Amino acid sequence: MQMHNKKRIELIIEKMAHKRACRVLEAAGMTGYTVLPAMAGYGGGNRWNRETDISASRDMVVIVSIGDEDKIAEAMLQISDILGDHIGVVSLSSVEVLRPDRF
Amino acid sequence: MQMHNKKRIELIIEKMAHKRACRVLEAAGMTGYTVLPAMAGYGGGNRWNRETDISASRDMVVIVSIGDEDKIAEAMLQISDILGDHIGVVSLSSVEVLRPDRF
Amino acid sequence: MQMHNKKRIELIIEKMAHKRACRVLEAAGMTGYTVLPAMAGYGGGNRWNRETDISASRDMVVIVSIGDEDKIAEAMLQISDILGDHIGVVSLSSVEVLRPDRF
Amino acid sequence: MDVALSTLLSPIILFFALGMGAALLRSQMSVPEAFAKGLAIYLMMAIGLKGGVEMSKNPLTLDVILMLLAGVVLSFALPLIAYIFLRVTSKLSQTDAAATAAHYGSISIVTFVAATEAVKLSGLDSSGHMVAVAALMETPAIITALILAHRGQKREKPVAGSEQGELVREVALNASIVVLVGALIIGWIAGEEGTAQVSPFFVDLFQGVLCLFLLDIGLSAGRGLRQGWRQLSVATVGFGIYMPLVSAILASGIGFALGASAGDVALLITLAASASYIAVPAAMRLALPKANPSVYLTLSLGVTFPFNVTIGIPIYIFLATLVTG
Amino acid sequence: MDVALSTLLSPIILFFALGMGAALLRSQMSVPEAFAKGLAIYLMMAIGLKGGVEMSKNPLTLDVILMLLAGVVLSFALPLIAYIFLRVTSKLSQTDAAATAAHYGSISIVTFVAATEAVKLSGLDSSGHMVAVAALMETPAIITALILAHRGQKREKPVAGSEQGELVREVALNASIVVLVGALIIGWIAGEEGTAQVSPFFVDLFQGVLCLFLLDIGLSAGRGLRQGWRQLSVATVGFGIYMPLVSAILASGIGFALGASAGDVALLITLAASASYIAVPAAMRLALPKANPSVYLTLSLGVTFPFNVTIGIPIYIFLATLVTG
Amino acid sequence: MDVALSTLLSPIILFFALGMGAALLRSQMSVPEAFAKGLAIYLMMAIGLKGGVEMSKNPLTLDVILMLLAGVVLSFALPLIAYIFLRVTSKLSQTDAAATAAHYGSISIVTFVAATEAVKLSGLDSSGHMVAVAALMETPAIITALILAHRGQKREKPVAGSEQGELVREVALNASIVVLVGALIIGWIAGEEGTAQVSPFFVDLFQGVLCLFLLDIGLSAGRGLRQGWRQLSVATVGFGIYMPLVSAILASGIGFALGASAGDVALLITLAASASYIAVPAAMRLALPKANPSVYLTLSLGVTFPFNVTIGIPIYIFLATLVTG
Ligand SMILES: Nc1ncnc2c1ncn2[C@@H]1O[C@H](COP(=O)(O)O)[C@@H](O)[C@H]1O
Ligand SMILES: Nc1ncnc2c1ncn2[C@@H]1O[C@H](COP(=O)(O)O)[C@@H](O)[C@H]1O
Ligand SMILES: Nc1ncnc2c1ncn2[C@@H]1O[C@H](COP(=O)(O)O)[C@@H](O)[C@H]1O
Ligand code: NA
Ligand code: NA
Ligand code: NA
Repeated sequence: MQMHNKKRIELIIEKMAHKRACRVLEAAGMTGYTVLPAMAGYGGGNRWNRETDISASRDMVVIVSIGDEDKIAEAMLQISDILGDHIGVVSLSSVEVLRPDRF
Repeated sequence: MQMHNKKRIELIIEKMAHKRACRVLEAAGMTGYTVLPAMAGYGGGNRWNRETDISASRDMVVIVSIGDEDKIAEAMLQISDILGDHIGVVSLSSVEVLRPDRF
Repeated sequence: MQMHNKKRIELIIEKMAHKRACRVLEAAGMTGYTVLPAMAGYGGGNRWNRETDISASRDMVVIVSIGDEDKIAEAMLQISDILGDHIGVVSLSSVEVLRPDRF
Repeated sequence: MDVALSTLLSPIILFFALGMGAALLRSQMSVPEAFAKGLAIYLMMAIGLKGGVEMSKNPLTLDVILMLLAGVVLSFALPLIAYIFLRVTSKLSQTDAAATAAHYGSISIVTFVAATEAVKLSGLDSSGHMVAVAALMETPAIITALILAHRGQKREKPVAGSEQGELVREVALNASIVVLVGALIIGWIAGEEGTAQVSPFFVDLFQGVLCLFLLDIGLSAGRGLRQGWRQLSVATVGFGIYMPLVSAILASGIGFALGASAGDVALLITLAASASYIAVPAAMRLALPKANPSVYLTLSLGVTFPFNVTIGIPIYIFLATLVTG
Repeated sequence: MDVALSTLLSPIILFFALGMGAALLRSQMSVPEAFAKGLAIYLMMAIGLKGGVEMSKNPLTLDVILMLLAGVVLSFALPLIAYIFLRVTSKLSQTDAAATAAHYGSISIVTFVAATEAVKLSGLDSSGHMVAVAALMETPAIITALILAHRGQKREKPVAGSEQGELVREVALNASIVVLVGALIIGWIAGEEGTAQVSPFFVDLFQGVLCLFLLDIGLSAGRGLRQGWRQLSVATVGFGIYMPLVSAILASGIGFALGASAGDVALLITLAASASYIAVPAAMRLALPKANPSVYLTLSLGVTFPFNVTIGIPIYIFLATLVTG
Repeated sequence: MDVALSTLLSPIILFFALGMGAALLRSQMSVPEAFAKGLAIYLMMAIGLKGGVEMSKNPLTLDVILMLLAGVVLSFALPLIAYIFLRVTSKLSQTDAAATAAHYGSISIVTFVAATEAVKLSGLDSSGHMVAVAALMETPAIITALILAHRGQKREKPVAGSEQGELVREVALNASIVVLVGALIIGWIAGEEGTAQVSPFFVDLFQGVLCLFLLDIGLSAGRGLRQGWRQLSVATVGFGIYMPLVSAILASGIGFALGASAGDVALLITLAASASYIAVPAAMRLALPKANPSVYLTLSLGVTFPFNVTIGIPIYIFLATLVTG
């Protein structure tokens, strides 16, 4: 089975701000992404938990997007800008996909 | 600490169809997988959101399964078949695990 | 855009036991992690599903943590200890990040 | 018309409008999915119980059985008409047209409930077994649609991972059928006396819960419209308005032939005219995964549902009084 | 027996049967987890408040304290009996047997509620402090089970990441204990007058909410059975039926010795005979992670719970009238 | 004082205390988020409807409009005072102080409801339009806070991905405003008669649902305190207590100037004294992402809310009777 190299971006970001990141991904020409709700987390010495914070203002989500290296590079610049203001972590890894034309 | 090379398959697929993919993974001899609910997403120019679609018919899930390269190769063939009919994205990456005999 | 090499640990573990793993990650000096709720899964021949188990005692979560190779090595030892008692899968992969000083 | 106005100004419809307005204005508010689904189960239990208790008061006559049959026939037949209209007037593909047609043969239980209230307000009576008609009309349409979708195509091998009987189980035992039919039978067995203790929950609260639920449906419909209207052509939107009327006329004819009461005929017409937006979309994702959900969901929830609960129902009641003389 | 029949045909039990049937037929319907947990909290608040209000009407006598003590003793003792039965008759490992035994020493609050209704239907009276007995019986069984599980094994070093007092906190402050005991005390403080304003919510709706909740429990029990029955041997299933009867006989003896009212004895018997399926399984995942949840969950929810709410409770009431003669 | 005691011993406050106690004792119990949010929507619908029905009974007078205006002015002005106090007495940064100040200008709808009940218990009357005042007071404070946060800083370019009107939409169309104002208008249109059918749900159950909701708020407040207290200095905690009193005195003055009824003045004071913990924290994550949520959430929910519902409200009612004397 023929596989093709792509990049996978994984962005852990505040729920409140996730639409900003989504807009950036779309603007950079990524063809898709998926948003997963997080349940709890830890960072900078603080813990948060979805069930214990009624305002939900500390909730995080994880955005996964798979696409071409160069489009991702474009998105990264702006994402680093968002992350300057918001809380979050972005990471990049190499993956293989089946249908390269989808991306 | 001795680590061993395995492959990680990440399948983003419609919630309604995820059981099909799960059966395929089981049939291919994968020893386990985990299904994560997605909250929102974007693809083919359309956005969806769990909170706004009462029928939930556009919900996606992410299936993560870690296992042997050759078993995954077997599963990939059938998964590409499912993805011919359903919406979804599959990607493969290299990971290291602790207990190789579990997979 | 300058990227830096880090490791990404992905721990699939029982919800009931996830706090133990979190404490281990914190003790090992990881600067952060994010917990995602899983919805369903399969392992050791058994399936579980969040919606069908009112006791929720078989629920799993996925813990993602990105950090330095050597801190992760420290955490791995203890995590393998937890996994001796609990159900779970741990895997390690290479990722690139933007701001290395955050980790 | 008096009924039309008091329907339009009832809190139930006003909350629907509030939800729809908020979504169109792009408010971020939402009713949590788990909560809305819980309310939906409550509503179906309440509807089923009420129908069952009503049925327990009268024996099962031939008239009732004929009415049940009429519902099944309508659900089988309507998708065929819908499919022809869609293929002739719009550019939808065979699969999309078939999937959309399934929705219009099936029913919307919330529209049914709104009609029940409006019928009562009009001073008409309706029977408990109409709930059974509603439940029976949910699925036949799906079968017709599948035949239409596969017509002229060579039989494909099943999708990897499909399981024997999977679709049948998903469709015939979906939540609304299980709960509606189950509660109907429970209401029938337990009767008025047996259900007295649960009526503060299932009867007294019903209208209020419906308000909350319709706020959520309004939000869904508004968001669907905002996101999906680009996928809809004029021909498709037109279909979302005239198809209910076509179904209504057909059902009026059947109602006339059966000689049923005005209230029951009004409900039969409403069921025929309503389009599914919960059970059928889910079934279509399994059975016709290539069909585009944006088309059929936007149409049934964003166009037909609002049309029915505002303008449609008064028309259907009027039609019913006409044919039952 | 009249009570047995009207118990079996009450909407509450019928909805349980509906859920169980749907699950066994492999329907995909489900009550969202968040909604079901919300209802569970409501039910526990309602039970606690009612018990507290009842208790506020009478002074705390020695009889009440003896009854509380009896519950604690039963919860400590029953797992020992259960463990011996399991080890002798089945092939369960030491850990699995101990974990299962914990469930049978602890209680099921829904079974308790069903018994309360059945007791009322039988024309007997029960006291508010039985809610406190229920709360007190939840946890002692866990301690006995842990001792049994670790018997003869050298003390292991704790699992990495375990925290001092973690288990105690998880168990002693679990949701059902916090809410039950908390609401009991609140009902006691506020009394009948103070709670009058909340009674439309907590009293009038109780039976109806219970229907919805039991639909969900039925679904869980049915799915558990379907997935887990392979893990159960004949000996284990048999245990799920005879163990409640053994506990019942023991509790009857204690009830006789205490000279309590027939209603209270019936409830004590039911508590002894019921098996936990919410609080204890969660505790076992922390305390005995090596034990197999499929065994104990399937047994307590899939076998013992249905047995108790259908056949068991009428037997327990009969036993109670016998010993209080 | 009688009112103070019966407020403290009402089931509503007792359930809040139960939740807070459980959280401080580190119980793991929780009300599922989706369920709690559903209840919050119910409560806001009920409050809005009730206010609207009351308003439909009287014409809209100049007095009402002045009261609405007073609320807006207070919401604009209070953050300025709060900001100055915080900057002078505590070491909070400009951003943190501004974000916290926004919370104290805005309102807590649960505190408002608790005050409404206490006012009724004191034998005073309050008007339906106070609900509108509450809704209007939610957002102006945010604007003041943003001005304070950006004062003296050069205008930054907007964060990548921000959208025109995003914040306004998020804030002005947030769930509580949409539902409160929407339900108010619906109650106004439908009137007493039109809402009669939904009143078993929205009126009779209100107090009970509030108990369940406050159990959850108590859990949140307790967990917030336990996790966040380290972030709070003595000066900040002090602010969480004296700031409500400062706001109360200011609002009393305005109430006196307006010559409103004692009940309405008590509610205005309560609104001024209460601090937001749902709408404003969410807005601050978008608008001032650099501010520390641990500070403002712990303060408003963990310190000010409990202070208000226990000690504060009786004081505010007393103040109101004094100035309207
Ligand atoms: N290294 C990390 N790996 C995974 N998640 C992280 C990491 N650092 C932070 N997070 C997530 O981001 C949230 C905020 O982190 P921080 O920016 O450190 O306050 C945390 O609560 C976690 O959910
Ligand atoms: N490149 C991608 N990366 C991550 N998720 C994707 C991607 N493409 C599609 N998806 C997910 O799959 C869903 C359907 O995509 P599509 O098949 O493009 O319509 C989207 O709504 C996303 O949730
Ligand atoms: N290879 C795997 N890949 C992903 N998830 C797994 C894997 N093995 C086990 N799991 C998850 O861990 C749970 C328990 O697995 P097990 O320890 O094999 O019983 C499963 O239900 C899955 O959710
Ligand atoms: Na129809
Ligand atoms: Na027991
Ligand atoms: Na305020």
